[in-house]
Amino acid sequence: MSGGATAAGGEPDQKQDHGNDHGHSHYDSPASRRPRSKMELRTMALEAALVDNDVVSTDAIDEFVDYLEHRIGPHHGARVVAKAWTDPAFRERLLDDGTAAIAELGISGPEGNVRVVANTPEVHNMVVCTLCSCYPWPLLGLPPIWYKSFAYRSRAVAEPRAVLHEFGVDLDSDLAIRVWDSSAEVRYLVLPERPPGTDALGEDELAALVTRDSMIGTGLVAVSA
Amino acid sequence: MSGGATAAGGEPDQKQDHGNDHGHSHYDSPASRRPRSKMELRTMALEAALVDNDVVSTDAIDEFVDYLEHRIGPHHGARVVAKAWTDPAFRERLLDDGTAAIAELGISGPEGNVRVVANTPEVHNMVVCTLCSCYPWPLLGLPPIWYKSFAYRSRAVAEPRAVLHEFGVDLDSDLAIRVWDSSAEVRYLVLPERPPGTDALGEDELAALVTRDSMIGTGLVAVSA
Amino acid sequence: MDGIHDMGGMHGFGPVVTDDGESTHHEPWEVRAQVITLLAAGLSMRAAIEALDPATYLSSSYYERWLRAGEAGFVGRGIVSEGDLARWRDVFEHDALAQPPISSSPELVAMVAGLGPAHFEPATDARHSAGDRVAVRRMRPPIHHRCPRYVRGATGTVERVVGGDIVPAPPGSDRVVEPIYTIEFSASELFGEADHEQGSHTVLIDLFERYLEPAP
Amino acid sequence: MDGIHDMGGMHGFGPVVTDDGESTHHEPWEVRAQVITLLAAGLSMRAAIEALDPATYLSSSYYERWLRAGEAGFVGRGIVSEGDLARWRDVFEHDALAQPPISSSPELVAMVAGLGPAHFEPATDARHSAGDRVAVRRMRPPIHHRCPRYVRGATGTVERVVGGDIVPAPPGSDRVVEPIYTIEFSASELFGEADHEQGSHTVLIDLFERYLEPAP
Repeated sequence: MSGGATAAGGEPDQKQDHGNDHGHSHYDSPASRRPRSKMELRTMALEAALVDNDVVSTDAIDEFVDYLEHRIGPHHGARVVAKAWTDPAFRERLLDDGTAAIAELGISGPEGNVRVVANTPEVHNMVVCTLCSCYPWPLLGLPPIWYKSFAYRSRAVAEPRAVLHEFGVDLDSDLAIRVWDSSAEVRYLVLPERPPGTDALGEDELAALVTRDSMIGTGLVAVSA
Repeated sequence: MSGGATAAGGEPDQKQDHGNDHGHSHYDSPASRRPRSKMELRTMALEAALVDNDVVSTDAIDEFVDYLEHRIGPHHGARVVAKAWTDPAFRERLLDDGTAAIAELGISGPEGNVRVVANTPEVHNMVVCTLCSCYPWPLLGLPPIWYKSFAYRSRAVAEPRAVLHEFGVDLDSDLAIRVWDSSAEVRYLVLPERPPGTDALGEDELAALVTRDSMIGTGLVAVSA
Repeated sequence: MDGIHDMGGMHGFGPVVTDDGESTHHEPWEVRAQVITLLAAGLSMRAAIEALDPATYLSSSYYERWLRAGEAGFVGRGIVSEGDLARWRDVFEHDALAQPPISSSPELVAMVAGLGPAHFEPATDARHSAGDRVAVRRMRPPIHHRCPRYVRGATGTVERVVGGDIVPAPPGSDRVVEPIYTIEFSASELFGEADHEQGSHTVLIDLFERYLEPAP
Repeated sequence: MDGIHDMGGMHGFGPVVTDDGESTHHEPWEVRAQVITLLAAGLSMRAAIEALDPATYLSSSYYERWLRAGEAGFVGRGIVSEGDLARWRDVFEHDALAQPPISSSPELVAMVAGLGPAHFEPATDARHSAGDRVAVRRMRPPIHHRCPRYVRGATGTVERVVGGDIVPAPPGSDRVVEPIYTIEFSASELFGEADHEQGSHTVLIDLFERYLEPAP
C-alpha cells in the first residue's frame, strides 16, 4: 500500500477538471463559455495594480509568458537525448557538463543549470523537487501538474517503486534507483536508455520516441508498436 | 521571533467567535438565535444513524457527555495540588504513583493514568500532546481550545520559552524546562510551586489559587492581589 | 503513518491564541460529536483522524475532525451508510423541530460509567534501563504509530521504564505488549542550537521499545 | 523555516494522479500569475510561498499559491496596497470587457530575454570531498532554507562537490557564498527498512556546507 487512506478532500490541482484551452488571450475573453473565476479576477487585479504602479510592464509579462508557454518544452530535451544516443562524444560532454553541452544545441535559459544523469541496465534515475517545483525549464518546459502535486513530492523520495507502479513502470527489484531531489540550483534531466531495435532510426525519429516522463524518470522510452 | 509569518487563513478553532453557551440541550434548540450549523446537522445525522442502527444508545451518549462537561474539571486537579502542598506524605505518594494517589481523593476515570511532575526552583514542567490532544481528563476536564491548536502542538516542544512568553510567563534563562509530550497512555499533570505568603491558607483557599494553566505548565500560581 | 497530525517542531502555525483561555469548545454539538464517535469506534479514533485528507485536517476545527473521521470510518466499516447519513441530514435540515431518535442501553451506560484509567502491564523483559542512552530508529511506518518525526534518529536518555502496553496496530492484528520508556532529549539534540531561545530545555516523550535502538 | 512545504517522506496525500499526464496548468491566468509575481518579486518567491498559512497552502492549487503569496508579499512590502487590489478586483468583476492597463518597458523585456542559467562559483574552500561520509545537522532554522527535514541527522556520502552558491537569507542580509554538495543517502538510512518497497534505492540531494557536519 502506498500513501495511506484519505477521506474526502483531495489535492486542489488533482481534483479539478481542466479544459486545457490555452489560447493566446491573457485571460478568458468575455465571449468565452465560463465566467472569470475568482482567482482569475485576482490575477488580473494584481497585474493591473503592479502595472499601474510601474513595478512590471505588460510587454515583459507577455515576453516571459510566451517564452514559458511556447518557446520551451520537452521537444528540446528529446533532441538532446536523441543526439546523446547517436553521438558518443556528445553524450560524454553532456554527462560531464550538461549546461555547456545543451548550449551547443542552442538550448539555455533560466532554470537551465543542468546535470544529466544516465539510466543504465543497472541504474534507474528519477527526479523530484520535494520542497517546491524545481525543473529544467529550457529542456522540458513547465512541469506537468502531477510533478507539482503533494502526492509526488511527498512519496517519490520514500517509495519510488510504488510511485513508478502508478505510472505503469515496474522495475526489477535488483535495479538500483537513484532519486534526485532538486533542492539547490542544479536541475536534473534523466537520459533514458535507447530502446532496442532502433539502430536504423535517425536523430529526428529517435527524438520522436522520447517522452517527457522518460526524462523525469517516471517513464521508459519504448518503440511504438 | 516565533512561528514564522503567516499570510491569510489562520487556524479554524482559533479564528472563530464562540459564545460558549453550553446549555443542557444536546443541540441548539429551534428557539435559539442562530440556525443549525452544517457541522451540527452532520453530528445530528451521525447520532441518528448510529442510534437507528443500534450502534450507540442515547442514554450512553448523554452519560458520557454529562461526565465530560459537568463531572470533571480543573477543580479536581486544584484539590490534588492543594493537598500536595499541605501534606508532604501525600505529595510523596502523588509523585511516586499519581494514579493511586488521586484515587485516594476519589478521582479516577478514562485518560486518568497519571504522572505528576513537580516544579521546583530549578525546574519548570510543561505538557503538550504533539500528535493529538492527550490530557488528564479526570483532573482537568476537557482540554482548552489552545491546547489542541496547531500552534501549541507544533511549537511547545521546540520553543517553549517563546510559547510561555505568549502566556505572559517569562522564566529565568537558567531555569531548566522539561516539556512532556504525551505520546502513550500516561497523562501528565504539573504540580506547580506553592506561592510564598500562603502559609496561613487552608486547603480550600489554596485550591482556589490553582489555575488550569498552572497544572499544564503554561502558567504559574500567584496570590491574587 | 507519518501524516499531517505529526506537527511537533513545525513552523508556520503562528502564535498561540488563548482567547479567554478557558473555553474547551465552541458549540454544544462538538463534545457530543466526540462522544458519539468514541462510543461507536470502540474508544479509538486516532488512526481515523490521522487518515483525514491533510488539507481537510488543517482546515477543520478540532471536533469537526472527530466528526469527519467518524463519518468516513463508520461508512468505511459499513456501520452506517452514506444513504443513512444523507437521509438524516435532510430531515434535520428541513425540520427545525426534528431531533435524533432516542434509545436506551443499560449495558452501554454501565460501560461508560465503568471506564477507568489505562493500566500498564509489568515491563519484566525491558531491554533498556533508566539512565541508558538510546536512539530513536529512523523509520517511516505506513500504519498508525506513536513516534513523532521530530525525535527520529535522535539520541536521548531513558528517564523511566513506564511499563508494558499494547502496541498500536491495525484492526485484526495480534495483541503485542511491549515496554514503554520515557526518553529525555536535549533540545539541542532535537532542534540544534536555537539562537532564538533564551535558555535550554529538554523534551520527554513515551516511546515503545520497537521505536528504539541502543545509542550508536 | 520547517513549514508545510517540506513534505518529503510524508504520508497521506494519496496516489499520484496523472490525468492526461501532459498538462502543465488548468487555466490561462495561471502561468501569467506566476510570471507577474516572479517579475515583481525579483525572481524569488520561495520564502513567500512557504510563509502561506499551512491550511491555505494545502487547499490552494499550485498557481493559486503563487498568486496568494504574491499578493501577501507585495502588500507587505508596500509595492501595492490592499486598496489597489480591491479597487481593480471590483473593476474586473463588474466589467466583463475590462482588461489590465498596458505598459511597455524595453529594459524589463531585455532583462527577461537575457535570463540565463544559474552559475556556480568555484568551491575552492570546500571542507568535504567526493566519497566523504557526512551527516546532516539536526536543526530547525526559522528562516527560509533548502534542507528538508527527512535528511536531518542522516549520514550519507558526498557524491560530488557542486560548486559555490549564495546561501538563502532574508532580504538585506550579507551575501554569503558557500560550497554545495550532492549527498547520496541510502533509503534505509533515511526511512528505515521499508517492507512495503520491493528493492532498495538511494536519494541524492544538493546541500549547502552549513547543513552538514562530519559523520559521527
